[in-house]
Amino acid sequence: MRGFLVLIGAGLVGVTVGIMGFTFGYANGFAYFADDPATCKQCHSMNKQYDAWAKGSHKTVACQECHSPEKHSQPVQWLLSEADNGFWHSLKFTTGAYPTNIKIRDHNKELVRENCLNCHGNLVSQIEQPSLHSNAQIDCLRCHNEVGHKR
Amino acid sequence: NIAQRKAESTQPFFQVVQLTETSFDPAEWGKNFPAQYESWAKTAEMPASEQATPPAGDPRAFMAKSKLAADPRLVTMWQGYAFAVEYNEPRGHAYMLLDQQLVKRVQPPFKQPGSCLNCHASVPEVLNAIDPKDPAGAWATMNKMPYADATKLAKHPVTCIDCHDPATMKLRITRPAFVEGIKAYKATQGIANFDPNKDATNNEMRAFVCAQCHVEYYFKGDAKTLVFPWKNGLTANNALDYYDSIGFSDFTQSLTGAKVLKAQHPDYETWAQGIHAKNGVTCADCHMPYTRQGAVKVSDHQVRSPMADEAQINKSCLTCHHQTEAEMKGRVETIQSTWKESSSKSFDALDQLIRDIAAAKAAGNVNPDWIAAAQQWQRKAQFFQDYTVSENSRGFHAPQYALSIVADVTDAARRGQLALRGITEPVTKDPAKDYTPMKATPAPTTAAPATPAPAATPTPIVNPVYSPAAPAPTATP
Amino acid sequence: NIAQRKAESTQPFFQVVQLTETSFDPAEWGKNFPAQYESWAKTAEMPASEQATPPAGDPRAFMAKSKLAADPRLVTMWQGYAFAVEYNEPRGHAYMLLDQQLVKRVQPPFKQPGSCLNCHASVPEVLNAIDPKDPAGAWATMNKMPYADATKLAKHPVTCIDCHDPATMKLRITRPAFVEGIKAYKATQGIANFDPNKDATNNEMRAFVCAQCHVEYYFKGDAKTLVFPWKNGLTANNALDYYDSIGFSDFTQSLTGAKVLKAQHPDYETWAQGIHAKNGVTCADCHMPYTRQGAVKVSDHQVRSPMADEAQINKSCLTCHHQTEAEMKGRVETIQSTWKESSSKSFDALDQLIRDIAAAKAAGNVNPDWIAAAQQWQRKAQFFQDYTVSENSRGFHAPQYALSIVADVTDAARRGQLALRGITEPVTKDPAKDYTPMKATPAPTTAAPATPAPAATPTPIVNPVYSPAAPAPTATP
Ligand code: HEC
Ligand code: HEC
Ligand code: HEC
Ligand code: HEC
Ligand code: HEC
Ligand code: HEC
Ligand code: HEC
Ligand code: HEC
Ligand code: HEC
Ligand code: HEC
Ligand code: HEC
Ligand code: HEC
Ligand code: HEC
Ligand code: HEC
Ligand SMILES: [Ca+2]
Ligand SMILES: [Ca+2]
Repeated sequence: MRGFLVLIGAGLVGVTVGIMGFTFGYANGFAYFADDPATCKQCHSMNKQYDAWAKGSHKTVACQECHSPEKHSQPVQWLLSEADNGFWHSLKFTTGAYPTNIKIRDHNKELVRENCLNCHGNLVSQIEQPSLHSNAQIDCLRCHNEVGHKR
Repeated sequence: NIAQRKAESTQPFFQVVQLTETSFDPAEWGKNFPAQYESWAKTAEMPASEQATPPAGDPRAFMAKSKLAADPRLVTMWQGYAFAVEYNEPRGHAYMLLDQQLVKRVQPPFKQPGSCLNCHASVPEVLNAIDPKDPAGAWATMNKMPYADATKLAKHPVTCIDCHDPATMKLRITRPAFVEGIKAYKATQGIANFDPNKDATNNEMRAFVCAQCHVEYYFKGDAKTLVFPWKNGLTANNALDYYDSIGFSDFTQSLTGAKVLKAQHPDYETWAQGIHAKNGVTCADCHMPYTRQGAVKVSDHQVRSPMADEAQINKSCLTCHHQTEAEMKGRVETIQSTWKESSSKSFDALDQLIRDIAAAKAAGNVNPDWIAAAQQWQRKAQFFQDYTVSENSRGFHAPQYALSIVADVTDAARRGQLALRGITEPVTKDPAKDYTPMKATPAPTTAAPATPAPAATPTPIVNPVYSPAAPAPTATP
Repeated sequence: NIAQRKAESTQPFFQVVQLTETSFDPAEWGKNFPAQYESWAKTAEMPASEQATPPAGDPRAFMAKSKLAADPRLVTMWQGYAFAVEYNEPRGHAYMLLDQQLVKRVQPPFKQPGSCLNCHASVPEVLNAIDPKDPAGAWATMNKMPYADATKLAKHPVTCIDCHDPATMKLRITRPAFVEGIKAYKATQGIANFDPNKDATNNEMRAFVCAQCHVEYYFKGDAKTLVFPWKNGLTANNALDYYDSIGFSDFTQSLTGAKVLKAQHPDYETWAQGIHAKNGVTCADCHMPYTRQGAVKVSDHQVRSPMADEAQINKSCLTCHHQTEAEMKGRVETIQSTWKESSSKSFDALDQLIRDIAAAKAAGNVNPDWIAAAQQWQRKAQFFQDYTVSENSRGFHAPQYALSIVADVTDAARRGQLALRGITEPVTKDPAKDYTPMKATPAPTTAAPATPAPAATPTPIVNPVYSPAAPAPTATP
């Protein structure tokens, strides 16, 4: 009985890895590791954001500069985030199990917030100052949630 | 799967059949546009929680719930009119023809005209059956026909051909009442001879197609022509002024004898007063949101409540709002419950006015001029209350505006109760100019005088007693 | 130029002086934070169009316009209270102390307590003058002192030290009344022992600092302790329930003898019911928007109307709303004019109730129980009308909610007028259960019967006549 379950378990892992491999490869999951916004656009799911980004105030800023941890200063976080996001995007895309209007996940939103400061840290040094030791205090996105790509 | 997705995105549809002005059967259109056809057909779906059991002998497996049972104050208000007998929640477009044919309001002793079909059937098909050469003439004929005869010519509820041009698939207006109505309304805005099929923007059309039916209306004269009361504008006040100016009333309220109006589903007019309309957000944005079908987006033709479930809220509201589905649901609930609470209070006021007038008539000792004044207030209060409860969003389409109508109901109804007692209260237009404050003597101090002596001449008199010779108060709601 | 920008941005400020809990002079703070100091000082600016000429002998070059002149119905409503004598538009924070010292409401014959200073002066400075060792004791002392004496200890209007911790510059709460109030309110939400200075988020603080003053309040007992009535919640209903439960009233209305309440500037409580609050949009977002100053952005400390001019609308609204300045202005105007029209109607209702009660008392032949019932309704109607006109956004902070209050005013005032005539109308809680419709006989047809015969027993009786033995109607507003 126990052996049987292990067998099933192993089978499931195999199948899962297989699907992962297929979807990740076929759906261009590796594109996620690139810096060129065009690679995001390879999925039609990203068209809306891409089109709006291309017309927006941040068209000189690549998707990854907002949506991934800074590659050079945080290499490990960068890799983990890429793998996580690359995997989920590919899986959801392949299965089609995502809503008409996709929503940013909380931890990815947090990430975007921190990235604002990479570029605009100086500008907001005064307003951040009363809460200098807790970055999360001022939420840029409460006022600027459309900077990347207006809806 | 992905291979299929990639193909879909390049070829959105195949022109399988050639559609014409006599393609009445939606299944034909469905060959070219399967996604739209399938979702259109789904308007026949109905959540179990909204279903009611039909009476014995009714051919329907289930029907919509009774609004009269949910709020019997409607029954009191509509005494003397067919609505007091049956009035239900609306449901999917698939049922519009059937529900109309089976409602008690079209059964004896009630008589209805063919006009009713304008909004409950695929009209091009009916007109074609009457006279394929002369749609205008056929329309006039349909309007005047007894409903029982006219409805035999109808085969479908609203369908593709009612909203789309078969050659170009562009949205189009097929109802003369809307063409006339919107022309009159646009004229109030300084736009002469507006023709929606030529002059409307695509975005306007996304509301106009719905505004052919989801509007307040009346049947004019013996021709029973369907008319929208938009000559003065789209507000409830504008409509009342219009009906007053032509001396129209739908029925005589049998409890009070007042000549009153029936307001029906002013969804479009109410939406037009809200902030969504001001920002170009149309009916289709919320009730027919774009839906991902593989790689393409299509308009969801299963027209229904955007709050139906999480997926629906996501598709409609979250296109523009960066909140969660639960938050959007909460917003709607807050707005609707505020409306519900206030509109229940105003309904009490109207109900109490009606009972008061009935009692006064029964007592027989009340100044007829006072009764006439009270009836005049009832006309306003009842039209406005009906307006707000017949509107289908329970306050959502224009939250602040809906409450201003509710506030007017209470004022009118309570003024009616006072008028019935001989009391006519003024209306202050510009308080800075035409109002004099009443002051106490002596001059006030923080410690208020124990026995204040009111100074100004006390008006009005409390409990005036009826004497036929007394000057009649003017009825000016 | 760029070099200068870079220097400015890497060093946002120079710690020129060391700030402490006794840095009462804002000019000191201004050495570290010149941008904030300069904009703070600009609250003394006032557009010419809003200026009025002070009476002879007044030390001010100009003052704010009279609200009593704009709507004298306020004078009638406040008979018996100091507000009937002078009440003006608010203006910049720079004037708060001076305007309070010069208002007729603090001059003889009126007496006010030191409590008034809580919201019109830099309080840490006053407490320090009373007893630098014991702020809590000093606060109690200040509250009880006669205003004329207490105000001599005040040197500044609200300033840096009132809102900021001098060591960290973090926002902080300095007013005990708010600490108690918010604790009571959070308890209704299941949060025990809430301390804003420890438990509030930064975003909450962006509204809390304002909510120390822009709220409805009363002075409790002989200690004249400043208290916010938030034990049941933040709505107008919650406040009325609170005052009823402790049997509190501010004054006796001298025209009617009713024991009534004064509502003051419930800006925070009203904002809290609106959609902006629900989305975390705070007072500071609209009234202190970020402003670019060289290479850094700072909060505009010239607290004022966001509609002051195009630049201001741009900074506050357009950050979140992607419309034009003109469109945002239009939105505000629509909301405010809808509110204005409806709240004028409810003010008439209240005014007419007051005159009616006064007349009934003068006539001397009206059942005292009916008068008592009418006074009870006046208490509610007057508190709610005062609530909505004392709120400073003219409906904007929560458009639908503000209208629901207005609707309640009319209902209460008109019910009062009926009560004065012996008529008590029921309130329907659940129409599906506790309501029976009134039906006409015979059964209705489309053609309404010419002479309808009301069936149900007519209630209530029209024009009841006073007889001291008659059973008294219960007063249950
Ligand atoms: C393989 C197709 C594909 C590619 C390539 C792709 N995405 Fe996505 N992405 C998706 C799908 C599908 C979703 C919706 C997932 C859901 O709603 O659960 C999504 C969701 C997201 C989200 C919101 C959900 C979250 O995880 O927070 C972000 C942000 C995002 N994508 C950014 C990007 C960026 C940046 C790139 C390029 C580096 C990219 N995507 C490339 C398919 C893709
Ligand atoms: C990789 C650098 C980078 C990142 C990350 C970044 N920005 Fe920017 N941002 C820019 C540049 C470059 C401009 C254009 C500046 C200019 O035109 O002077 C800009 C302009 C802006 C503007 C002004 C234009 C507008 O759209 O109103 C705002 C606001 C802004 N950014 C906010 C943000 C926020 C919020 C984030 C995080 C969500 C962010 N930025 C992330 C580089 C960045
Ligand atoms: C409460 C609303 C609010 C929040 C929160 C906020 N901002 Fe802004 N931001 C503004 C406003 C208002 C302006 C425009 C100021 C002006 O130009 O006068 C602005 C301007 C900017 C600009 C453009 C400056 C320029 O002149 O081009 C950038 C970049 C920016 N903000 C970044 C941020 C970042 C990063 C954060 C988070 C730390 C943030 N903002 C948080 C309201 C906000
Ligand atoms: C300037 C920063 C910035 C850039 C550049 C940017 N984004 Fe975003 N992105 C954001 C922010 C902020 C959000 C969260 C919006 C919200 O609060 O709903 C977001 C959310 C998303 C989402 C979730 C769905 C949505 O629209 O909210 C997707 C998908 C996404 N981004 C994809 C992309 C892609 C693809 C690119 C490049 C073409 C890109 N982003 C470039 C800031 C950025
Ligand atoms: C101007 C368009 C229009 C006309 C004319 C019209 N209706 Fe309707 N009707 C609607 C709309 C829209 C709804 C759905 C919204 C609602 O119920 O408020 C509806 C709903 C209904 C319903 C279902 C809900 C209910 O009221 O019980 C019935 C039955 C009905 N109508 C019968 C009739 C009859 C009978 C006539 C003719 C006397 C008629 N309608 C004329 C537009 C119209
Ligand atoms: C009650 C009105 C109505 C009816 C009935 C209706 N449609 Fe539509 N249809 C619309 C609206 C509104 C749009 C959005 C058009 C736009 O934005 O330009 C639309 C759009 C479409 C489109 C364009 C693509 C898209 O999805 O936006 C197609 C194709 C279509 N409808 C087919 C049909 C077919 C097939 C039927 C019958 C089965 C039908 N429609 C019935 C109102 C209607
Ligand atoms: C030809 C007339 C007509 C047109 C055009 C029309 N409707 Fe309707 N609509 C009705 C009628 C009638 C009903 C009620 C049917 C019933 O209860 O049997 C209804 C019901 C509805 C309902 C309630 C559905 C439910 O499930 O509860 C919604 C929502 C609705 N319509 C929205 C729209 C929108 C949005 C448009 C335009 C895209 C539109 N309607 C066009 C006549 C029409
Ligand atoms: C911004 C979104 C939005 C727009 C725009 C909008 N509606 Fe609605 N509508 C709603 C919501 C939300 C409800 C409440 C649904 C509920 O209570 O389940 C509603 C309710 C309705 C209902 C009753 C539905 C039911 O199931 O009982 C009808 C009919 C309707 N709307 C028609 C219209 C028409 C016609 C227009 C355009 C003139 C329109 N709506 C514009 C969001 C919208
Ligand atoms: C096509 C865009 C769009 C869609 C779809 C949309 N809205 Fe809105 N909504 C707006 C705009 C624009 C405003 C005005 C405020 C603003 O500028 O953000 C607004 C305002 C609101 C408000 C505040 C105003 C009021 O009337 O109280 C509520 C609540 C709201 N929307 C709810 C909804 C709900 C619920 C849905 C879905 C049923 C929805 N909206 C769909 C664009 C949209
Ligand atoms: C809980 C805080 C608070 C207290 C206590 C308070 N005020 Fe005020 N006062 C305000 C606020 C906030 C305003 C500005 C908003 C307004 O005018 O509605 C104001 C405005 C004023 C004004 C200018 C407008 C007007 O009313 O003519 C005067 C004068 C004034 N108060 C006097 C007083 C006096 C006298 C007292 C004591 C009896 C007092 N205040 C107690 C908060 C308070
Ligand atoms: C210490 C009490 C106090 C605090 C704290 C306070 N206010 Fe005031 N506020 C007042 C008083 C008093 C006035 C009226 C002054 C007058 O008319 O002389 C006023 C006036 C105003 C005005 C009218 C200005 C004008 O030009 O017409 C606005 C707007 C305002 N306050 C907003 C705020 C905001 C936003 C905050 C928080 C950031 C705040 N206030 C904090 C007491 C306060
Ligand atoms: C979303 C924007 C917004 C928010 C958030 C907001 N207000 Fe306002 N406020 C306004 C507008 C708009 C007006 C009307 C200004 C006018 O008519 O000139 C106003 C008016 C006022 C006034 C009267 C100003 C005057 O010049 O007479 C005061 C005082 C005030 N608000 C205080 C507050 C306080 C305190 C809060 C937070 C509890 C707050 N406001 C939150 C937008 C806002
Ligand atoms: C009525 C309350 C109030 C007063 C008085 C006040 N502030 Fe502020 N101040 C605020 C608020 C609210 C913020 C925004 C803080 C945040 O979002 O964390 C702020 C922010 C600041 C900041 C942080 C940077 C910025 O601009 O956002 C500084 C520095 C500052 N104030 C200095 C001063 C100085 C100096 C004075 C006196 C001249 C002063 N403040 C008076 C309420 C006030
Ligand atoms: C920090 C963001 C922010 C700022 C600043 C802001 N708003 Fe809003 N506003 C919102 C949000 C969020 C909503 C809710 C609707 C939505 O989700 O779009 C809203 C809704 C509204 C609505 C519709 C709801 C209602 O109460 O009727 C109006 C009108 C409005 N805002 C006007 C203004 C005006 C005027 C200003 C400036 C004085 C302003 N807003 C400033 C975020 C903001
Ligand atoms: Ca009608
Ligand atoms: Ca008070």
